[in-house]
Amino acid sequence: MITTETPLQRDRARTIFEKGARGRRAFVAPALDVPAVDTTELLPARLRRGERARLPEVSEPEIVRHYVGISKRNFDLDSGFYPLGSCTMKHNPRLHERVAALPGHARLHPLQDAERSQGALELMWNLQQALAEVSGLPHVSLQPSAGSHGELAGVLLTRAYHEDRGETRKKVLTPDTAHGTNPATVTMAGLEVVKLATNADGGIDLDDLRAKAGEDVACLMLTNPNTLGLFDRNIAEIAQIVHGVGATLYYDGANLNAVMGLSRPGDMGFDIVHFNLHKSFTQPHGGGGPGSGPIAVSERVAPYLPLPVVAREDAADGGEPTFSLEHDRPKSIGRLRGFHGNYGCFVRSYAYIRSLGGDGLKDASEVAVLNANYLLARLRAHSLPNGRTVADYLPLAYGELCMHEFVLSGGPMKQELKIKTLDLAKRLLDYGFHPPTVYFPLLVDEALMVEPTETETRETLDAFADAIAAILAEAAQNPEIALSAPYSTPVRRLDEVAAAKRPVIRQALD
Amino acid sequence: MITTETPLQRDRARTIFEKGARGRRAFVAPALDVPAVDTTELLPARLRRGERARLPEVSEPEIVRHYVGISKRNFDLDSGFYPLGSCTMKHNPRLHERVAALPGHARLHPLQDAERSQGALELMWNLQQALAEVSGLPHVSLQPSAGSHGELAGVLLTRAYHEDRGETRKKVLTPDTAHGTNPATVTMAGLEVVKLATNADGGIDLDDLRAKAGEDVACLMLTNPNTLGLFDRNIAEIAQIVHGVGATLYYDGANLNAVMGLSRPGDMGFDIVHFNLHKSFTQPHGGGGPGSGPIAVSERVAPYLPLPVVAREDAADGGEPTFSLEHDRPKSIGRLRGFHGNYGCFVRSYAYIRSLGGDGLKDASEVAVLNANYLLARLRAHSLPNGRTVADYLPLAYGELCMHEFVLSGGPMKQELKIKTLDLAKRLLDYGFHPPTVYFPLLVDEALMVEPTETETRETLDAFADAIAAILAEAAQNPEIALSAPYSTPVRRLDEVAAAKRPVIRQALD
Amino acid sequence: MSRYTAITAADLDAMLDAIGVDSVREMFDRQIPPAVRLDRALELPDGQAEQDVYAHLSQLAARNTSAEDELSFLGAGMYDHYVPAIVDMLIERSEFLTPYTPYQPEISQGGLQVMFEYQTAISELTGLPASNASTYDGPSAVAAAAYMAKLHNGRTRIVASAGLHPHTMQTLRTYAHGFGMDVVEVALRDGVTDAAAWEEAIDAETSAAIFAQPNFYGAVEDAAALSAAAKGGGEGDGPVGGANPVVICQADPIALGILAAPGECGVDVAVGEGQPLGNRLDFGGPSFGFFAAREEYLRRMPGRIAGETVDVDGRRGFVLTLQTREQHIRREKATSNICTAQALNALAGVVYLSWLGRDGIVELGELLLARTHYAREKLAAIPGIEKLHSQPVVREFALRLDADVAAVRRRCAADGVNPGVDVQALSGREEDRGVLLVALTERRSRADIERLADVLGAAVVAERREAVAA
Amino acid sequence: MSRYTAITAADLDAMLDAIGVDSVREMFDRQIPPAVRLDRALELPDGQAEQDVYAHLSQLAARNTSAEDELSFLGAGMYDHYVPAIVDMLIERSEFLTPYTPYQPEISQGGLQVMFEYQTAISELTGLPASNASTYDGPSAVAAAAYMAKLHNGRTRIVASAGLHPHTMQTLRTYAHGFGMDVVEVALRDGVTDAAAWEEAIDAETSAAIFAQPNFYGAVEDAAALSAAAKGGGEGDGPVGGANPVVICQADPIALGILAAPGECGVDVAVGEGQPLGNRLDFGGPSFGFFAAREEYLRRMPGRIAGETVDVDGRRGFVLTLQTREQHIRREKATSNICTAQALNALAGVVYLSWLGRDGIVELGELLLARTHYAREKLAAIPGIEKLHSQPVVREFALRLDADVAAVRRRCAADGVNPGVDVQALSGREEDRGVLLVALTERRSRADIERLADVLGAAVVAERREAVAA
Ligand SMILES: Cc1ncc(COP(=O)(O)O)c(C=O)c1O
Ligand SMILES: Cc1ncc(COP(=O)(O)O)c(C=O)c1O
Repeated sequence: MITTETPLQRDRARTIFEKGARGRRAFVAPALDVPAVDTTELLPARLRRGERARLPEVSEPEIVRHYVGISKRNFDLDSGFYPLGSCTMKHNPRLHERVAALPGHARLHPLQDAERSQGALELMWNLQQALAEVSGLPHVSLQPSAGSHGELAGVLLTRAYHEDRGETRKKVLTPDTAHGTNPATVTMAGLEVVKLATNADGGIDLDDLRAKAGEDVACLMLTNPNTLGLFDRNIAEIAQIVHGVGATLYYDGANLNAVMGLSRPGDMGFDIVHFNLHKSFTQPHGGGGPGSGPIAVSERVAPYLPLPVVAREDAADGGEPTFSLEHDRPKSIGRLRGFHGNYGCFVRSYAYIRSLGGDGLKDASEVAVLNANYLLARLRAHSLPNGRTVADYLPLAYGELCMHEFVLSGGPMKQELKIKTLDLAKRLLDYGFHPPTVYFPLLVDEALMVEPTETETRETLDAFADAIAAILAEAAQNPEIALSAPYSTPVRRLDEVAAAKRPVIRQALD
Repeated sequence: MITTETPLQRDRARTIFEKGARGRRAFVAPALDVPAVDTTELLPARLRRGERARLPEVSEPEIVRHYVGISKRNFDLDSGFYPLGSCTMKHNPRLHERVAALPGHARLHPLQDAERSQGALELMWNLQQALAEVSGLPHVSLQPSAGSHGELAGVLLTRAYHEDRGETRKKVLTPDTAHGTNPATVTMAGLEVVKLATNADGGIDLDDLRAKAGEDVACLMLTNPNTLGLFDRNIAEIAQIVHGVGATLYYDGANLNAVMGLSRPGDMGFDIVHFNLHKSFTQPHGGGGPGSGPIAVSERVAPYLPLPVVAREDAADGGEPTFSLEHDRPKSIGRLRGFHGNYGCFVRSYAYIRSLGGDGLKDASEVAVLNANYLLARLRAHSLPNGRTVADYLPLAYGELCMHEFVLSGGPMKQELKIKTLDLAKRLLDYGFHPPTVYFPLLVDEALMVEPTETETRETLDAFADAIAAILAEAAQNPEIALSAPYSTPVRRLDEVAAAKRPVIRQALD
Repeated sequence: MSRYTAITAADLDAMLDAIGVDSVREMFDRQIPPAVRLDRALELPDGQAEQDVYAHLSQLAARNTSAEDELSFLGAGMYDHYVPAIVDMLIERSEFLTPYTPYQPEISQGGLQVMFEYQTAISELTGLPASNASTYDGPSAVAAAAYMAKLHNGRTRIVASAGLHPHTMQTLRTYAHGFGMDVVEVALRDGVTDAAAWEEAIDAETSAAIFAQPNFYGAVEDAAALSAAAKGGGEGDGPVGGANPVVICQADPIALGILAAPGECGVDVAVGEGQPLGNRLDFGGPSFGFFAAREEYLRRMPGRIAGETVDVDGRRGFVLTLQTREQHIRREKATSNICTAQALNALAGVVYLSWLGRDGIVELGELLLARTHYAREKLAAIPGIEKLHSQPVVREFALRLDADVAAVRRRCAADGVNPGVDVQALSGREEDRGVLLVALTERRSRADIERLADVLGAAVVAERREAVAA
Repeated sequence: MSRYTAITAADLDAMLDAIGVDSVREMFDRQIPPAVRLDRALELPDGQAEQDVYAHLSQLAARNTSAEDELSFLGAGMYDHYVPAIVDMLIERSEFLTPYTPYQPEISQGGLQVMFEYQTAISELTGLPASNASTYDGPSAVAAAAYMAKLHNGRTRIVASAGLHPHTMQTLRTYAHGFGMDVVEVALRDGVTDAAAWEEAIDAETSAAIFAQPNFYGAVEDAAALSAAAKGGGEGDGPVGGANPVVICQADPIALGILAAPGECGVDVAVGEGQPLGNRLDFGGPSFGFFAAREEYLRRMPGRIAGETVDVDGRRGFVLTLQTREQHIRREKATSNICTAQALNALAGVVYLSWLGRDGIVELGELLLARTHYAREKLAAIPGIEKLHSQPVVREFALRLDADVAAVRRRCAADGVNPGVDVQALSGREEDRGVLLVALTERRSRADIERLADVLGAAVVAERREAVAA
């Protein structure tokens, strides 16, 4: 057989620092239009760099080719199904990029006077109102930069709330299904994590909760539906217990996409909720950000909200209302970052909310849950050539139905077919799918967490179910296929151990 | 060995018409805000369609995935070297897309009043001036939509010029190296093609010219440098002969990228020139358009220019000049299309001219010619494992040096290595390069026409030369490799004969 | 080093060395005779930094009043439809924006498939089986269709309805003069092509019969009747016993969502301006012309055509097909000289049509019908304004003002409203004096229409008052 | 059917059937207790067509005065640099815009390589070997660096120069309160950190010593001297015999093109606001914070880090590495809680730095130096305006006006000029009364500076006249 591989394809990946040549450039400086001065007088040598930063030296076409080229080594949401559990990889409408790029938004300086940024402030106010309505909690701060930043705000708020009442509560309860950011945040906020067990239904173990809920508890952090994709039916009772001991109830909003317009954290008894605009409200994820993590809170926590908050003042004469940044909240925990939050993300998510309206948000959640349950059902029912079913190898970890996502256990698959969840995930790459989230939540053996989202077609869900079945069937024949997968990707399995042992985290230059 | 091909990859290409489902949609209509009326009264059934047009029924995410997906089945200039001779595939700066998208340009209606489109008219006027300066011909019409449209304008101008003088000249001389659009245009313009021979230097055979240049000749159409990449050193004499018999001299500007700021068609004696803004002036080619083919002409041809032309009127009081569309040219050949030409292309090319300035345009041509000669030299010098050189198999068809492009003959390669130019081209695909233009110009056996352009790096030229050498070396070992290439492309060689025999030119729908 | 180039001083030395010349100058001196060398710098403004070019082009843009800046009812061939964001995103992808015409099909399947899909969409819209992959624009597509008629039947007489857009008529005349055809114009009556005159004008020498749908004044023509009349009602027989002329219809593709498809009406060739389909206004271009015909014309059509085939492994693929029609193969015998066409604009068109979808294009058409009706009645009720005709209209209609149109338009402009096209200024025809052509798209709401009525009404009143005063 | 979904009526029936429920309602009823169901519609405006949302967002944009609309000298942390068109083009590519964090490296080599390249660029700029792949923004990066100091040395005292941006100081205090550290502020003297007070404030209990470069008032700090003082000049010895504090510098990345690299100056951790590097203003975000440190801090750094490795076939590749620092692995023992960061903004940053290049960033710095000098002298020569300090500045400088800053700024705004930031309004500090902070970028030409001088000068004169009159 003739080899189809060419020297080019065998080329090792080269960074932009390994391209170009000394003296090449893309940038052309604007002309020096002021009198030439001896700038070494303006800035003495002592304060100057010795050597120039060895930035790339490349022409503009080289930059374009380089980054277009490596972009093709990414899988992305516009190229295929991305059922990454807990991440809500729903369609990113390009309308949002268009409106965010309008110079009135994109070139607006954050220190522009309020009178001359009324459009931006109104947008933020409208978004605050919308998030309050969706969460059922009246007061919103848009400041946090992402989910975990919202969590930090929330736990600091909780501290401030208790401290203001003269109480020092140190413990924060988190279920063992919690996302890693929850416990990490607690530590960063100077509090202590206490883990709560999960019951047989996949919810909070109420006995464990009762046992641990004491006067030293500051807060319970919860996701509902939780990371198993299950709605905790005991939520009212949980809230009662937590509030009973004077603690606050924190809602990790990563899973809000299951319940928009259907059930509201505020109505469930939560005091604080963070939103991930880059999940439920479709801010594109950008390969790891930007995101935005606004928080909404109840009355009692409101005085401590981080600054600034957008306020609206109605005109006395019935004219146009005016909007301003409120900085004067004496009990505020303070700022969490510069300026007013990730406004560019607000523009996108606000456009989304205006596109869908209340009914559309509800429809989105309904279809998200419908799609998840359909995919779950399709997988379950799928029979394999060896007479078994997918469910035999990949049973649902908890529950019967699910909300917007579900968690399968790869335990039986590992046992019987000798391939792990990781192998299944890697083989899915060859089938053109992004794998689900794997090995999370931790309490499920060989977990596989699948979140299809509402923007996928039935055909795509069917194709994914078929791919899972095909991989299991392959594995039943020959586990080696999955064990050595992937084959068709730009690189194959990478040596992560070596990477961590002797970290090479920048390009060496000579 | 384990197969790495998955069902997905084996999928046949599906059109957008084969996706989606009845009732799916992306479009949401704006609300009906006027009183509902019985629209069948407004538009009687007799005038209405029977059945709806069976357009796709797909969601927005499906559209995005579909077109993003098929876009990846294209090779493009931002992904690699594209030395397609005669096409001037130079870098397309994204600045141009940015400025063309400004609403003041992009949402400007062509019938906006002149007073309220002064920016656009000034831009067009400035572009006319710049093109006049580059070509050395004072009068410009921006109307034609592409090169061949410019040619049509030019030949019609020539006719009008002669007719106005009471002459009916029917013959148009075109060299046998001419691009196909030249003779095709002549026929469309109601004139007759007379072919001119090429001399041993690759230029016009002067004897043949003298023999054919008579009073019945309307025009000589020429490219200079011509499609062999050679500058016809006899141009002054050619002009003299042509003008001597009262004919016009037409310059096909497709190769202008070789001579900007270095030599001007007007100074060579040409009467009419068309520009390909989508070549020398980097309007992106869009996979086959849009382009723009302005023409510049000498005084004697100016009265016949197509309409409209932008005119400038200086303010009497030294204020801002005003610009207008001049429609009143009684001798004009008339319109060639709607409105004022491809303004969006003017914006891009004008931005390019402003970025480079006169010196930059000259530099561009200098580097274009430098790159071409370097690549030619590199190829020539390349020795192969079998002791031969690339030049043995792929000799330069004519000349020693070249202008911005050069034409090799694959004749010896075909003879000795048993692979044709087509095979070499197809094998280049596996090496990640777009092949040169092949089998043109027609007078070169197994022609290979290479135009690197000025925006390529030396490294890229070297890599291309290496690839050509590698393919010849492979072929010397085993011609089958090239004969069956490509291997790594989304599809392999396609059956063009079957396609033409029983044309399937649209998706069948049921 | 010029902008966008990459040759460093070290590169230059090495390259000159390899070439065997001492300088760039020498490289040129050895090729271009001194007499035709330009020995001065080009007189052009100096090159500028990217930011400065951006600033300059922004300033120029700011001196235009675009549809973003005023309430505009301009139409007459190009319309301010909303272009969905996905169109921009897709046409800006390098993979679509930057390739050449797909000469190497193995690495151009994306572009070729787009053409194939585009052809399918146009075929559906027009009801004709054979679409090319685009021509330059609407008017030149009409001219190209006339040329095809000549190639088809060898005759030279073109009968054209006066309902054609003036630019179409002018373009047709320019081209026709070139390839030796004559254009005979048939007047309108009650706003549509005069059926009797049409039938009479079309004789055995007639090569092509051309009308617009809706016509330039917004009126929906009876396409079936015009076709039938052109063909003398017979099968294959022209009106006076000769062979049929080629019946050509220039159509608004948005209107085709609800109007009888040309192919259903006996039309042979349907062409038109593609701009309304997801293309920007761009001060008039680039957009695209669509071109579809009956099967029998396939091998005489101009332009690129993508066709389906298979590769050596049996995989489905697409190629440029029927290239023997084209200039690069047939040269002076080609059916057209077109080479670079409007591929990217056609991509925008098919993405837009996919976005609208089978039902959406009908909903859009119905919305336009209703709003246009509302606007037409509202405006015609204003004293000093009347309908030019009462024919059905889809999205554009002509009014006759009892006032100077230019002056009225200036008054409206001062109020931020552009009420439409001054027809006489465009057509130059005396009988168009006082005619205003008002176009709607889905972007013009009821509130916008009401504002138009207020502003236009006031302007007409003021102009008439002034005229009386003067 | 909601927007962007694809479930037709037929799909729905089949899907409910497969699930085994009769309705969507039932699917929810079986999972959510009635008590916590929302039994009314959300009170939000109705959903709208794409064009209407576009119109609404455009109207909001039109009510903002952006740097496109006025001559703006606003800075104070975010700057109106020109963002080259290739940045937008690249960050808008689906392949970069829409993926999640690269959890599956085999299909995420693009994003991972970008991180690796970004880390290299930041490392070069800061002169420090270990960069992460981004944090949220400048101020929170400072807070994160303080937390890292605490994890590193266990101490809780932070000494911070008053030259930090007020938002940085406030953010630091918020975070510090959380993780139990105290912030001691060191005042400025002659516009820069008071060296004596700095040295004195830093004691053996000091965990971190933090300053800004240039500082909030535009002055270039003597970074080497501040670092040396913090470290007591000794090798590994703190000022009063204890271990060294972690010296943290918050730097303007554009200024780093010409300023001594923090790593060369003895700084341990360099952080800063990345917005000036190819990111839009966006009313303050999203942008990114950069974070680089000496090798010894590598395993305590927050955020993602990409590392180089090989695949099973020996091919070079990149992965997220040192993940045992992170929350998803270490949970409550993680070195930070950060998860989603600012990958796309960091991409813009590295593309921008590649565009500037090794020489370009220096040329840019020199241009800014010259223009800033020109502007500073020109403005300071106006009666009623003086320099706040005479320290070297790079691209921003503080003036003291003998007039009410807010009133002066309003007057300038009426003339289309925004002369800079009202420092007291931002900092709330009494001593900042009268202080105006003027920032330049390469977009502000000499002509712009002259216009500023005219307008600001006139405004100050007018205000003083009015104040005298009153
Ligand atoms: C359940 C849950 N909580 C919190 C987070 C953290 O959100 P972010 O990445 O926006 O910081 C995530 C993100 O993956 C999550 O899935
Ligand atoms: C030499 C030459 N002449 C004319 C043309 C026709 O130009 P266009 O494609 O713009 O019609 C071309 C395009 O390939 C060409 O190379």
